Amino acid sequence: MTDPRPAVRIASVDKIFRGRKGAEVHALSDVSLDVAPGEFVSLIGPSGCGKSTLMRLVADLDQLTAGEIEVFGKTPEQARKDQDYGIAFQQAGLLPWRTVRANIELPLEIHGVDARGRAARSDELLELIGLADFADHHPDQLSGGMKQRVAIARALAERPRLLLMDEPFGALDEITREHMQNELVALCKETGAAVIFVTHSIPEAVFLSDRVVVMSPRPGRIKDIVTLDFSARDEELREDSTFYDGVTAVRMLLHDGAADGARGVENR
Amino acid sequence: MTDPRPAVRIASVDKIFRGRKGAEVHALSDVSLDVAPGEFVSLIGPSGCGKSTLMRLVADLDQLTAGEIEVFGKTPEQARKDQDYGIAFQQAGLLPWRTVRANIELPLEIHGVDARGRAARSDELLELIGLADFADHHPDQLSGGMKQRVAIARALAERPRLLLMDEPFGALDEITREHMQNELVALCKETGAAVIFVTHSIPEAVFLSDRVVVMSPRPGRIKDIVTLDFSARDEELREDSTFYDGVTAVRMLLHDGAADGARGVENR
Amino acid sequence: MKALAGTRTVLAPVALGVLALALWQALVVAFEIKPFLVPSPLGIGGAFVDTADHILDAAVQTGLNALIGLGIGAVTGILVAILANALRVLDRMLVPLVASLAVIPIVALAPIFYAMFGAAANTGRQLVAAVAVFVPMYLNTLQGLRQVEPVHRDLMRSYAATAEQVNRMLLLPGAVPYVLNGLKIGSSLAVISALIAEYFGGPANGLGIAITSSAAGSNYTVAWAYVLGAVLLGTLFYGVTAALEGWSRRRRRT
Amino acid sequence: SSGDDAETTSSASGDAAPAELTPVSVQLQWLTQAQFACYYSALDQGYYEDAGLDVTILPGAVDIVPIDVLTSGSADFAISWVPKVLGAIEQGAAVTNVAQIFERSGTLQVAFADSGIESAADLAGMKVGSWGYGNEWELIAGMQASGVTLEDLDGGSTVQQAFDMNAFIAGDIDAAQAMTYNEYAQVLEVVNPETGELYTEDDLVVIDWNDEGTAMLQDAIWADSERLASDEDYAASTTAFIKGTIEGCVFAKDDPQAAADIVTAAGSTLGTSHQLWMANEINKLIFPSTSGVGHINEDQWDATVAMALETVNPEGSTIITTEPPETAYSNEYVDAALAELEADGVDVMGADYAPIEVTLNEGGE
Amino acid sequence: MRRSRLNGVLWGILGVLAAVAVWEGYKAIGPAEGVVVGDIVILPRTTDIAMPHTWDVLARLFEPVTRAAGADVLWWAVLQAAAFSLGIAALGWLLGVISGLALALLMQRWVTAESAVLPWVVLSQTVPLIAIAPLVRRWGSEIEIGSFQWENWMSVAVIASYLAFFPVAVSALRGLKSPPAADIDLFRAYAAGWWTTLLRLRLPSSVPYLLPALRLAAANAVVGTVVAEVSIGLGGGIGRMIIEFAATASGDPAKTYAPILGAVLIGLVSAGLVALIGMGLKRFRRAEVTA
Ligand SMILES: Nc1ncnc2c1ncn2[C@@H]1O[C@H](COP(=O)(O)OP(=O)(O)OP(=O)(O)O)[C@@H](O)[C@H]1O
Ligand SMILES: Nc1ncnc2c1ncn2[C@@H]1O[C@H](COP(=O)(O)OP(=O)(O)OP(=O)(O)O)[C@@H](O)[C@H]1O
Ligand SMILES: [Mg+2]
Ligand SMILES: [Mg+2]
Repeated sequence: MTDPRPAVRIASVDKIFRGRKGAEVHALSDVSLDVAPGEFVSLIGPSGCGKSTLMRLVADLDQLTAGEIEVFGKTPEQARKDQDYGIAFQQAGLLPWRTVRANIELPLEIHGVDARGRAARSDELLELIGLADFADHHPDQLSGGMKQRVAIARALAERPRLLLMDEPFGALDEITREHMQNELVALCKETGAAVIFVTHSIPEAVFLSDRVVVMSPRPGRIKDIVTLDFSARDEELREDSTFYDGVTAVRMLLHDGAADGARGVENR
Repeated sequence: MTDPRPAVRIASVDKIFRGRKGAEVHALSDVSLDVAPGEFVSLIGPSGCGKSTLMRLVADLDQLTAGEIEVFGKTPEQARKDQDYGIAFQQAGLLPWRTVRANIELPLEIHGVDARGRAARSDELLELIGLADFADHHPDQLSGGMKQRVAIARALAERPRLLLMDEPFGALDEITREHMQNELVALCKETGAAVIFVTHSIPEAVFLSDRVVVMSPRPGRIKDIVTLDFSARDEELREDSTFYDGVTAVRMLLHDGAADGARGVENR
Repeated sequence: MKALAGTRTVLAPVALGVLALALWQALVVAFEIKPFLVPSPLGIGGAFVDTADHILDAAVQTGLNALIGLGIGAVTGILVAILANALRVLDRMLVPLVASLAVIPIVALAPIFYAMFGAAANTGRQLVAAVAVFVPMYLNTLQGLRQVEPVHRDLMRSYAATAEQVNRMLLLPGAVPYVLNGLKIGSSLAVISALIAEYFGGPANGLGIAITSSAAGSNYTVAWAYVLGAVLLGTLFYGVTAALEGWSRRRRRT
Repeated sequence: SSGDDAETTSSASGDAAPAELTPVSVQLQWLTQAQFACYYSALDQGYYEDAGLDVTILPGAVDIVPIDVLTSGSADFAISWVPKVLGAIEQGAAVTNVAQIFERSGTLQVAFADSGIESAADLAGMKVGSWGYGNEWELIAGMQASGVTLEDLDGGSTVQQAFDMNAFIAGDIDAAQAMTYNEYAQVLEVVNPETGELYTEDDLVVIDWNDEGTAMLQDAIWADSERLASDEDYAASTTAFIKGTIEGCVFAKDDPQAAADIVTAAGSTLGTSHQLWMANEINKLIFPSTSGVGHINEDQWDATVAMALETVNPEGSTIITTEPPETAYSNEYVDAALAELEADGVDVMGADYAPIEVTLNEGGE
Repeated sequence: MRRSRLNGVLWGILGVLAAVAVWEGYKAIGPAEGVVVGDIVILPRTTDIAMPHTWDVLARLFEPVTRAAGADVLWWAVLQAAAFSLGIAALGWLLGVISGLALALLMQRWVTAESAVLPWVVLSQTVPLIAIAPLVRRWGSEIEIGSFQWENWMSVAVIASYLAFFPVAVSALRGLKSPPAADIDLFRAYAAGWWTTLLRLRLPSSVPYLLPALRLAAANAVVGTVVAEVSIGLGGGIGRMIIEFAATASGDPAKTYAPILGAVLIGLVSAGLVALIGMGLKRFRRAEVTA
């Protein structure tokens, strides 16, 4: 994982949605961002500021209007075809007719991994997300949080060098959420994967990230980037004052620089 | 609003769901709780502990198995027929074919308020939730947070003396959420309405409530009640140490007495 | 509660049926209606028992044609729907053709098929049934294939899955309830269509032929015994496909 | 095709109709076509009106059983074939054959000349077409008389014939059922691909049930037995109706072209040459008449009944199991009508009848 | 929006042209006796009787129905017959929709009614029409109230409605039951009665289910009308024309296709009319808009 090129290079990207009756939504405007290999970058910002859109452009699930995106030096399309990234959406998006195990194995199956290899990998992942007992259950038998964990395991199945995660922990309750955060940290350390992570939770972004990208809406742009330099991401960090400083810094940026009363109406 | 009777009196309530094949779920067990007029009570607890069920019993949307519930001294059924409460669910539940305004006006329309009266009231509410510009939009043109605000406005439309709210702020981002919390506080002060409020967020429960009811699951019971006695609920309170004390108290109860390992996840 | 629901689903329709039949019988008896005008349920039942052998033979003939037609119609309906789903252009081109197919009455369609495929064979009947099945099959499958959630579509795209994989792993499994619903609707249509097609050609056997030849001799009691045979055959087809649908729904837990 | 009410052609030609006309209706067994030239001619020429009747002609359809319409009271008279009605009578229909308009059977079994089929006996091993709907009895009787059972046929049963002759022309059926006045002509209206000309009668062989001795009585006028017995006005109307009808037949005999035009004007869309052919063939079934048009010859009636008792259908049953009641036919009304007509000088025998030559065009145009 | 609809029409026309091309292409290369495997013809015969040239069918439309003096040109006769049948089909459709909706309401209102009636609704569609048609006509002819006299065309409309009510009853029931439990709870919380809930919630949310059912009902009504015309012998419509023209199926095969085109025309027109209704109800279909 000592690739000299950035994992993701986003250069002056614009994205305009053209709706019916000629209505246009300027979702992203002149967004530039490099994500180094192994780096953890969070996107945070009010609803509608273009976080999901940006991630979808990187994943080649949407076409950009202007600018350029490279993923490991390739076009997003090439990177998608080469399976350079794993992705998890806010909605778990599990296939209801597949068991938990079969859902996790889906990408492996599509890419021709044999049954033995698939089983071995899904065993590992089931262990990781703590759902080994639920391998043969169907999604409708899982709680929201369990579903989300399965979706995360699926994203990790192919050990991608780049992970794209869109509010993956949104449906989890507090305790599970912390657990998954810790797991994600461990996993990134282990695999050296770069991560682009979308979240609404400031503490979560700060706890996980090397850099937190704060975005503003209409049109979506990068307002500022907070760099965090924690030596370790563990339970102690959550009590640490540097952690609270990071949280405050991001919160101030989000609240338009004014730490107090200016927590105004968000007019999406 | 100086009704001597409690707004809601819940006495030794049991609720057992009988599923298919004779399976039983003991959703609530011996739950007793009085809510005074004008009082703000939050219900908090792990998923499945019966928060929604309790609220639905009060609203006469489900039948209790044992015990008694009174709403303003009447049976829940009578209270429902008399329109003594307003209700907001976690899912916004807006009618997709109605505009934002028409959705807000729905309860007024059903109860025969004339067009002038309806328009006047919905204007006020649209202002309150900051969606005046979106009055003529349809729900599918709104973001998740905006939908939720419309549902809240709808619950307030008839100025009920009792508000039942089931995770109404779940889909809102931090800034909007804080704004709505402030508005709710102001509103309750103004109308003197009692509120039963279900949430997953400890800071939210603490910030809003006179009392936080912490529940435990299987079967759902009241574990403890944290009484909060803040002089004012404003932005300063969010930074205040008494506020953090309240948060810690509730968190400890939720985490089964273990204070550590559970911080910094969510401070909204 | 379950037991109550169970009795209701079985008892209520049976009660209604018995009530209707009793009323019918009573009217026939009370007004001394002659059997060649309106046969009595008891008379029909008697004739049904008496001619059970012939009814069974005829039902097998008609049922076989309906079954083959159901098979042909279902398979082509699904295949064409898959193609139309993949090629928007084909979908739009098929709109007027399918709408037309849905309204061409069998009286017009059957003679054409007999002219095309031979009037002494059963092919024409099977094809008439196939056309009747094709329409709901095609429309339902297409609707099912289109019910994909955007997040699933995105997911498959992010895996760079091939069109074949998307169809096999995502679209078709997702469409199964719709396909089975189409099959359910098509099943009784297949029986009725195969039966009506008998009037316009093919070997002189089957329920349709028997109904008309009995009715032409004013022997309505026997004619209605054959009609009862047709109803039972249609119900059998419907019941089997409905059970299939129910079974798959339980299996899928949706 | 013609307007909405074409099927109920009424003679009440507006205000001219005298008030004392008795309204009656007659249910045909098929669509408006020259098969029913007698009735349409009588209506058009005012014979019914002269007889004091205001007649409404109800055309038939695929699933209309004329006898049911009669017995349910929706029509006063019905036109139907005798064997079909015998079944209904056994089921309890109280109807009476009051006039046997067709003396001869018009049903043929047609084959191509090179098929090797010459008689009913040759049908064994062949694909034999039939319409069903009670039209199959003469065929079955004829085969039975020659010792051929349904199992002997290719396929073990007859082949269902549609309203067209495509199956025969395409070779799906070796011997097809055909009425002289309709389907037989349909074949002669098709171009023979081998010659480029229309098929000719030389290309075909026919089995004529009149010749085979299994002909059964066809188009007859049926009336309600109970009303005949109890309602004098109805009985009088019956005679009047028969009288008018016979006059119509005589008119059609004398001027088949006019009769064909009348039927076409009444709403038939058959081709002009086909219509004329039909009118001409109908005449041949009526004239010359043995004992006056409509008179029921006892020997023919008995023969038909005898066959009805013996002919076994695919389900193994016969048309009837017991002799029909006395009331099944009566010459009382037709003889009265014939007497009146003869008194008026109408030739009800047509002894010198000679058919015309009709040239069929492609498609019957 | 308008442009895309126009596009749809163009593609539809292209589809018809493609079908014509397939027909003529096969007719050109296919063997006259069809492709036979064993005893079974698996691809159709290509003789002019089995597959007339499409242009012959079209050309035939512009010739008179018969050679009789004053005969209408065929397309005009077909058009008149189509208009006649369309009128009856429309009435049958309306009757079917009304009774289907009424049944659906009954079944929605009382669960017991649903379990009692629904199986019979399904069963009703397995009874062959030929068994019912003569009965309807006969019973209809018994009806005579004052100056009102039952006419044959009414029987045809009733039979058409017998086919039309089925999809409506089943889909409307599904639609009436479709509102999410949360919405039902909301109305319960408002102490709204059955009627209010029906008018403001259940009916609006059943629209997406109802529209395809209405279209299906229209197709069924057309088929029912034509079949009933044939069955009980109502003149003036497409059904009668089909059997009348069958006599010339061998000698003038192109002519037999004319009433079929008439039936197709009615079908397309009625589908179009239902689409108009759909546009009128557009605001109730917002939830249908998919990404
Ligand atoms: N398919 C689309 N068509 C039109 N506009 C779109 C589309 N997708 C997104 N948008 C618009 O683009 C903007 C950015 O949307 P995006 O989903 O990226 O926001 P987000 O930052 O992810 O918000 P959230 O926090 O609510 O998920 C929004 O204004 C949205 O309305
Ligand atoms: N209709 C029902 N039938 C059977 N069991 C039910 C039903 N509704 C709720 N339950 C059960 O009752 C228990 C309490 O459910 P409830 O919805 O009240 O939980 P909750 O505290 O609101 O959870 P959450 O935070 O996830 O909303 C759960 O175990 C649930 O499975
Ligand atoms: Mg997003
Ligand atoms: Mg809940």
